[in-house]
Amino acid sequence: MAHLSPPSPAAAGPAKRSARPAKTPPEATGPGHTPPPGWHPRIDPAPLLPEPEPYRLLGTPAARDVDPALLRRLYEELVRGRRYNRQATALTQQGRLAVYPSSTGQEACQVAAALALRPQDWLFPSYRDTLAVVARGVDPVQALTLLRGDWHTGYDPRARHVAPLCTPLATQLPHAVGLAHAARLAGDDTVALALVGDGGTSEGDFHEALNFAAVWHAPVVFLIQNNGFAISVPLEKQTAAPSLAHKAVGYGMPGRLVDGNDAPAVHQVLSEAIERARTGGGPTLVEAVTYRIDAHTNADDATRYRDAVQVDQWRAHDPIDLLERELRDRDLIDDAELKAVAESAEALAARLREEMNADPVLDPMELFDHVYAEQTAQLREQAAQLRAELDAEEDR
Amino acid sequence: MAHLSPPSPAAAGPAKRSARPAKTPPEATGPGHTPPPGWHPRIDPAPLLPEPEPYRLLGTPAARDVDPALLRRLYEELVRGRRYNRQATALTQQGRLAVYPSSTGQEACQVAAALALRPQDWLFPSYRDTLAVVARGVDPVQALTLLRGDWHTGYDPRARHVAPLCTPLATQLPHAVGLAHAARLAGDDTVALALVGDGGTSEGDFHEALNFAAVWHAPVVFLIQNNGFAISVPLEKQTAAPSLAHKAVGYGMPGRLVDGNDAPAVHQVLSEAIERARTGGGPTLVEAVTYRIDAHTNADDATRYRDAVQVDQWRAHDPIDLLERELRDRDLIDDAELKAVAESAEALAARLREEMNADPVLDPMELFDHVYAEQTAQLREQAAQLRAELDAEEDR
Amino acid sequence: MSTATAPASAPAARKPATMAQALRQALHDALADDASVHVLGEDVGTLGGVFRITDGLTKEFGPDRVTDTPLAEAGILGTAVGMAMYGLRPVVEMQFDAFAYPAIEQLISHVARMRNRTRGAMPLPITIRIPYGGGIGGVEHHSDSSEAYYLHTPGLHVVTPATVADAYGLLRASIASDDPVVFLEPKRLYWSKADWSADAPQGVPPLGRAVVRRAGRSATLITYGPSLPVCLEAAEAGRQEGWDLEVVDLRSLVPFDDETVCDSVRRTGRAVVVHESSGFGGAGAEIAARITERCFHHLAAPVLRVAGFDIPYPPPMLERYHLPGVDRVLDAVARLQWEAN
Amino acid sequence: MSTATAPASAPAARKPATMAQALRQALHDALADDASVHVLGEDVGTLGGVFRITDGLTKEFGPDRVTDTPLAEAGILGTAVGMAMYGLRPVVEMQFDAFAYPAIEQLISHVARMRNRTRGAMPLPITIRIPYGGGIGGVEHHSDSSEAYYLHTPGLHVVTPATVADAYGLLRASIASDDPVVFLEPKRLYWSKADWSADAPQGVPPLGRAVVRRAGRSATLITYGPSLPVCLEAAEAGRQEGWDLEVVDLRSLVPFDDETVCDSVRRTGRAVVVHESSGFGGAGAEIAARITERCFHHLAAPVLRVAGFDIPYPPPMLERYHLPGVDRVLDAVARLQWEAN
Ligand SMILES: Cc1ncc(C[n+]2csc(CCOP(=O)(O)OP(=O)(O)O)c2C)c(N)n1
Ligand SMILES: Cc1ncc(C[n+]2csc(CCOP(=O)(O)OP(=O)(O)O)c2C)c(N)n1
Ligand SMILES: [Mg+2]
Ligand SMILES: [Mg+2]
Repeated sequence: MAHLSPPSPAAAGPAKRSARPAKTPPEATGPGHTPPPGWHPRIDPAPLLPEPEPYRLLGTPAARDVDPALLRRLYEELVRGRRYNRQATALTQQGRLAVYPSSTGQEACQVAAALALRPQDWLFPSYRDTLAVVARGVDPVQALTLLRGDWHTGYDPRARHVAPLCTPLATQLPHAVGLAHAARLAGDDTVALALVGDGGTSEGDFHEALNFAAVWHAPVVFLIQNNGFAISVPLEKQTAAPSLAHKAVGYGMPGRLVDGNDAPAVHQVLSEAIERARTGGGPTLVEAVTYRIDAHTNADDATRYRDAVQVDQWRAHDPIDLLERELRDRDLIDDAELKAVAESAEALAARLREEMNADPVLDPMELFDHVYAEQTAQLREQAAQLRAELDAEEDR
Repeated sequence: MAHLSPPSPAAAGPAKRSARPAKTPPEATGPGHTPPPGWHPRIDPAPLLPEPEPYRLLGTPAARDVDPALLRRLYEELVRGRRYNRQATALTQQGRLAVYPSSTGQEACQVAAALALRPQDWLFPSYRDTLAVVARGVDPVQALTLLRGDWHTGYDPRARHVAPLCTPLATQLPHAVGLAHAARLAGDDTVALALVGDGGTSEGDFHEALNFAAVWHAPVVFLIQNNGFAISVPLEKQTAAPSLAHKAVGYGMPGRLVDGNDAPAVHQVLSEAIERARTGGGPTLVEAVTYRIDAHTNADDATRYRDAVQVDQWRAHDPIDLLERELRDRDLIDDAELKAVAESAEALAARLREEMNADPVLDPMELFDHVYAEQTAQLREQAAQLRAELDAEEDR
Repeated sequence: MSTATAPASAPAARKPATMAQALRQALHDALADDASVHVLGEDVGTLGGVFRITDGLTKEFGPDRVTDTPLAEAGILGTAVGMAMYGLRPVVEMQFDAFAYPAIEQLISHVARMRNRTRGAMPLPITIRIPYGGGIGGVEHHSDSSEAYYLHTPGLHVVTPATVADAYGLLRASIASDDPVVFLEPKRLYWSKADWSADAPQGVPPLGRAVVRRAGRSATLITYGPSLPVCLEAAEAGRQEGWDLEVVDLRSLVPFDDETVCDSVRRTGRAVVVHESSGFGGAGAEIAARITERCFHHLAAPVLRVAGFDIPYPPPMLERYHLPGVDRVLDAVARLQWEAN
Repeated sequence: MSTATAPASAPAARKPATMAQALRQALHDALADDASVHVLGEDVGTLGGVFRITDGLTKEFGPDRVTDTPLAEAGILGTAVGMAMYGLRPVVEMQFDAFAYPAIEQLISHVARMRNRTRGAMPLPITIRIPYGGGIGGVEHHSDSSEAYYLHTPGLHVVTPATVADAYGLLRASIASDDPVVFLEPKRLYWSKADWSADAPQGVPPLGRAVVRRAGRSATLITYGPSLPVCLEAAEAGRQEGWDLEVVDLRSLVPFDDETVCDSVRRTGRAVVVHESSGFGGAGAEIAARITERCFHHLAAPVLRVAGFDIPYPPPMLERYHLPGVDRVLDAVARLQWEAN
């Protein structure tokens, strides 16, 4: 909150496009020639435009203003998250998980999103956001329920205020808006944080959600993890916008642009937006620029659509390294602490390996249990049919 | 094209919202702390932002640069359009039209849209845009086919390059983009102009269409007729954006804001955008600020949701009056010409009354003719059933 | 609208009311009885909806309870999902049948599945009101019958009233349901009238129960929503041909009341299903197939279907050729192989 | 993929090919033969599609012919409409069944209706490829069977191959059709193999014709797409029970081949319809209803249906309980009232 003057958007760089037609209206002179009566400049767009380049803290003087305990907390979660990703991917190779969309490289966004929320808040994750879900406190094994082929959601969303991992892209965004709106109507100080990918911003649901949020002044924050790709499709085939954060002004909410690999920066930007929402300031759109180091999922072959050079450039901008350097340079962490963090991560991985090793036991009869509050006559019949089949199978 | 320097968006007025958090990043100092490798300022957003207030020509010195013949042509079409609207609404009262969504008050947008296009271009009208369709040369009676309850589209879209009047809001926008894209791939210098209302901008299809257009650099122009209402819902419940034209920057295309009741201004802004599209400059979003003087349709009661004062304010900013004043003040039209225009409008109305008086004769057997290229066996059976019923009816 | 300001509890005599008034009263009473009920949609506030079903409700309950939304159907239903996740009971209005299509992804992928997905932890008690069907001279996109899409989607209830009393009762029951309900309002019956009062209701009917509207012995006409009056008229007219037709009003397509339907068909031995949506893959297909499965040896003739043709809904000037009418229903009855008796 | 660079005209012996390869070849040959054919969708370019059906096509035909789109299904189909209006013949890929739902408004309100709306002036020759169905261990939203929505929408063809040869032939025929075709690819058959070569095709089959895959006299199994192998296996297994089962592969749900189906059922007198989508309001309902209407007096037993349960598609660990398998098909055959013989 150090700087209050909005940046000039023109500072973002020289125009890359050809000169365009006039926009400044000639001075009105004729009698009665006023602007259309319905029109008045409603809000100043300038403060809604994002910063000219991604906001960063690490390696800048402002990093010194960040609570070292927060830095250490973020660091521990990043390391645990990285290890979780690696372990989960390994579990797919062993057939223990049906599929895993890794967030390696994006851990700063995942962790910062979870830690910026208070207990009364809600997280609306997209399908790639298992780490955020776990960092918010959902059991690490339960969080994998969907991905291991077990029931679709392994946790009670109300327990930790975490919506189910959402697969149809961008469809979770209006849910977050509706929940935030309901909370505001109830007078609760609840904020919803919804995650979406760069690809997901192209969906109509993204647009409708942001518009509802702005019109309703709902306490919701949208975090775009712009990781450069939607499966194989690079950002430049996804949008021609100056940045995804520039979409915010079109809804009348502020857009923020942040280095998505700078965990304290993401945490700060999200915290500010969440605080703003909580205190009646309405929604914010945050774009975090990051990178998906792994393939789309374990089933994907990323070499088909991107070259190693780009990946290497991003490895040099690794969220864990960036934060570790800050901690080390400023002597905020010592070797013992580093070791403890590594051990905590290994313990998490070991627990994952162990608990995921056992095959979950699902009762097929539960197929019929939660379609409706009460089973319909049709479902009772179908359940009876399955029951009979299962009995016959056992008899064989 | 007189002014090349983009306006400063900050000039739009003082900030109406509370001060917001910092955006300017602290200067980077730490070693290796560069922006994320994937990020670079791609295009300057400033030139994409719309003018600070709606662009106008009438009553300004720049009006003198407009070809008087164009002014007269616009005027004649405005007067004819107004008369057409009035006659069509009257026909609903006589049961000759099922429904009519009048564009009275919006004639400048309708007429300018049609006249800014060349023959090879395509018009994609929304359901309210009968006037634009007629001004583009579609037969005035055929254009009412849908609304009189006759077949859904009364004209061959390919004849005048006019897509069917589109009822599901915003769904016509991706069609325009696809057509423009196809034309560009074919190397044709065709431009598509798509019309949408302020309400329609809230639909996901609006978003998806604009995004595809920008990514594909398609030669398409989107004209929002912001008439202040979507049926009963006023603009402030539809959007919180500084203006609808501000949405453009979020797609990476220029946004223009124009007084929608200033026919030459709309014509100029559209012509510039169309020319830009034709010469490879990509899409433009134009917001025309106007007003729906009549009710939503003849079936609507506008007094339920707006008061007469607002309507009167807009009557004082009438598109025909504004242009007529310009023409008269500058002696560009004389009484004889004015009379000729009025007569031309009356002749149009008379033709409408006459031709709409006859009941169209529809052959019910045609229900089955154009569902598929060839009738399926199922449809042949159903057609035979109807044939038998019709025969039996005749026999009675 | 005379009932607009009548308090829910005031005694009132039964007098003529339209289906539109009964629906409005149901919304009114639900809003009054349960603070978690919220109404949202396009033009439902100040205007009272294009069919005036929400007339005056914003005034009485305020814009936070009865809310004009931006124009985006997926957004309306998607935000309703979030509101329900927070414990509210949203009642959503889609302005016309065809304008519900943008919301179908939210409907199929979330509304219908959230309870199942979360193993019962997160039910979504959302009511989605959709005016449907033709017969009102509506131009293209204003007359679709889309029930077949909804009834094939597990997790949804699909309910449609055909009488003034049911309009009230079934809508109250739908809003009270802890499951999502697609509530299809036959728009050409909006102005149908009956003696009715909210204060002398016949009790809120349970969802999922059909009702025999007219007893008969020759054959059963099975129908719902906008086609009920057609079937009742056909049954009257059929007397002249010597047929005593029973008429079953399904009221709920999901769950389906096999019992009432099969009881009737087993008694009469013949059945015709009547609805106005396209026949191919329509509700009638399911109804005919399940009657055949369950009552095969009671059937003297195949179950026949009278439905709209397999064409896009025609324009006003031709819709009467498309819609099942009395003659077409009686033609089908005549084809029920009476000689086999 | 070996066929990737084979020119369409080069002679080649029949050798094992997967359905995925045959589909790819069909797209390849359509692109090569007709400059108006364009392929568009998410990841269809550089990646070659998540199922590799478009592998290498962008390289060969360039990104203007085979185009990676932004991630927006309504946008993909909506722009395809515009491209078709300009004279192109777009082939659209929806990445998975459930991700086609956002495009349903464009599909129902425009794709299916534009020809009718314009009285034939503006046909839309669009092919919409949708991988559908389960059995591949896909997590939620990756295994839906959505054919019932499409087949109830007049104006659309609905086509689904079950063999490698048909995958090629029907896709070529669909792209060549002047009508919009929803082309449903049974994703669990993508890797099924058969001896096949694009250069010795059995001719491009006409759309709308079913085929008898196995002749038999006891009863008819009617199926399509992913359930064909199940039915063929059931027919083999049924021999041990003394049943000689005929198997009809519909190939096209719209138009429907009443002739082939009814010919078969009239001969056998018994029928079971098998598909994996939910039964209630599914394709099987229509098939059973129309067989009953047309073949009533030939039926020794009601037409039975074997279908997925009326539940949201279950997770991988439970899908085998949901999917119709050989046992369930034979159970249904056993219920065809053989004692009545
Ligand atoms: C509506 C919808 N369409 C398509 C898909 C298939 N799909 C899954 S992930 C993905 C790419 C998502 O890209 P992005 O939003 O950038 O998120 P990321 O994978 O990078 O985290 C696609 C196309 C989907 N899940 N939902
Ligand atoms: C998808 C869709 N939803 C709802 C409607 C019903 N409807 C018809 S016109 C209208 C208002 C449109 O407002 P706007 O876009 O501002 O255009 P205007 O009527 O002002 O010209 C609505 C809600 C529709 N036609 N299509
Ligand atoms: Mg991404
Ligand atoms: Mg409007």
